[in-house]
Amino acid sequence: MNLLQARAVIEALIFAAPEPIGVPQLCELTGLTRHTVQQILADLSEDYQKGHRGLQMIEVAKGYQICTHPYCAPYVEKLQKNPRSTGLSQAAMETLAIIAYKQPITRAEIEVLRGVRVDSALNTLLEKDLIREAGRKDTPGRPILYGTTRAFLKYFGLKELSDLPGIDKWLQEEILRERDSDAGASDSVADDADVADDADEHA
Amino acid sequence: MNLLQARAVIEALIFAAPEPIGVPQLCELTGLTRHTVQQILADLSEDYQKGHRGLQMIEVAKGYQICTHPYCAPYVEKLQKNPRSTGLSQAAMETLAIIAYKQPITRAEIEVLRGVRVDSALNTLLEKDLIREAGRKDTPGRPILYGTTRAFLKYFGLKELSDLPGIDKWLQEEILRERDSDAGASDSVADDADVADDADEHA
Amino acid sequence: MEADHENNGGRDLRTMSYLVHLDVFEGPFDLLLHLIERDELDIYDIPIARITAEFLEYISTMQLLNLHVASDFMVMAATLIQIKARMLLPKPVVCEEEADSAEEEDPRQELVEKLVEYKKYKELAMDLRAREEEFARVFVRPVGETADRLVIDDNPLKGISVWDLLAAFKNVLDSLAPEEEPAAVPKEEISMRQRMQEITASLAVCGRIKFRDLFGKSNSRTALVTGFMALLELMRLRKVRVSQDVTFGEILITAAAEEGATG
Repeated sequence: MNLLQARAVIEALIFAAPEPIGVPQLCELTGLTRHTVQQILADLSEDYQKGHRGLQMIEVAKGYQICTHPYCAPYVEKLQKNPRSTGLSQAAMETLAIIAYKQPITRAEIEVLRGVRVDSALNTLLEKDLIREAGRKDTPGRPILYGTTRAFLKYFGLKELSDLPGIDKWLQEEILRERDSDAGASDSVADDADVADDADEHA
Repeated sequence: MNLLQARAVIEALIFAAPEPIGVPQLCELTGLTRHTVQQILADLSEDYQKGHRGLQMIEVAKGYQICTHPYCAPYVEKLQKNPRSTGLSQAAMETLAIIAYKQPITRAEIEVLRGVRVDSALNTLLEKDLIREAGRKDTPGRPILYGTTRAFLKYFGLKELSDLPGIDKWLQEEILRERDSDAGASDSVADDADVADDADEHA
Repeated sequence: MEADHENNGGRDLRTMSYLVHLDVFEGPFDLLLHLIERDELDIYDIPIARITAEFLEYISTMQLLNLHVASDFMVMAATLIQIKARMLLPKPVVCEEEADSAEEEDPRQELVEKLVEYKKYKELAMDLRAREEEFARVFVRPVGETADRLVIDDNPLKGISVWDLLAAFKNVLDSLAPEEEPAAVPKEEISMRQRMQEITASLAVCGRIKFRDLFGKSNSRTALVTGFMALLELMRLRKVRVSQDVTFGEILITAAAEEGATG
């Protein structure tokens, strides 16, 4: 790897790293010496400063990072308000909706509802910090339970989960109605009693 | 805003946008004319190509995007926590090829072409958001029609559907023929247009 | 199989060469194309007797190995035999002007057309594969993690409201009961408790129930919701176990016996 190639690789690494990336990690990834890496970084930084670039390479606490220039901010900010770009696919959205309303819930239970596998949707949501693992279910295999995160609430501007609109009310009513009609009508078989008892106990 | 500033702003916007960003949206955000934006884009692309950069600006899914250069892949790959899986299975790829070139198409039509059932391949592709339901066919049973998504274009680094490999040869004729005979027959025509995004909407 | 291996070397070579390909064939068309290309045959003039024999040999090899032969292969085998039979029939004598139409009646024609068409898409799939590999080597900026104020605040839910979330959830529920007609269907009075009882009762009789059957009868959303909640409750109480052996396979509900953690 010659110097020009090394420069390109380091630029690509800084760009693609999810976090600011430090000199030791760059050395490790490229196999270059600390000295060489530092030289390249200085060179790259200068390059970004020269010429009217919309991007800059900055050094923050943990390492180097590429970001937009402050004077572009008024335009970049407009991107946020543009509803055209949403990060979630329909598959991820439906999976998130199920988790939001049914949490805590296992992957298998979500798949039952959606009728397809949801591995990649779950990964996406975990990566975006919208859902988290919320313990294990007390069933054979002890599958992972999923629930929503604080970030999820923040994004929707919700104080707590019970602020989620509609469905809980809709479901609650529906269930209450069922329970009511059940209370009058049920004088069912004796050996089924414990099933219902257990259910009430945990309700 | 002079031309150099405009160039910087456009670079920042492409960098900051979570999705490939198209000319109409860039015009809207910057207030520049289509002509100016296109000139700047050509200029920027060239700049990225010149000099040994680790980054490139590519056109994909009717938009522009900054990404790493393929030759940096061996190093950048080391950064990825969950490396891209091995790609699509042969069954899924064949099914996807048929949908890409024949869309909109029903499951039954795909099965005739492949000679096998394609349920699980379709599920995989839907799950990966590479295909979507694109209306219903106006035949008995009103079967679901499938088409490709924007994510499909991004996955294969395609500008638009007409950018599909091999399309220029014998397929174009075929598709034109099908479209002609199809016009008005299916209610997916409107849907079809947004497969490749509504890029021209703001022209 | 092992005895075969020792006694029947010649035949076994054939078997082995098929074995290598067992996983590769995507269906009967794929197998036929393989046979045609391997033997460098003309796809427009397939020696049907030879191809039929090889195709049948492949199927019997699979059966010999106790592998499941998909019905698609059996259908193709029948088609090939039928074409072969028609090829053997003496051609009716035709006068000159009918020659053209007679030519179109080559029994192989339909099959050849299908094979040629399939071959096109198989090749296109290879083109797509090449692009897939190329773009697997290109990385974009990881979205949602750069914390700098200057960089866009990557709210992954940008443009999505809680109502969209609700709509998505309703969408899931609706897809479970697409035929529902609220005005026409009389309200079902089934409680979650009743549904739990029903499920445990059927399990006592049948041992296991298919998930699909559990919901197949329900046609109101309420019934579906109640049924699903009943199932969840039974799972939570460890009264039942739900399993799926194959991806997209049948989901089975069984009574939860005391067994090891085989979930």
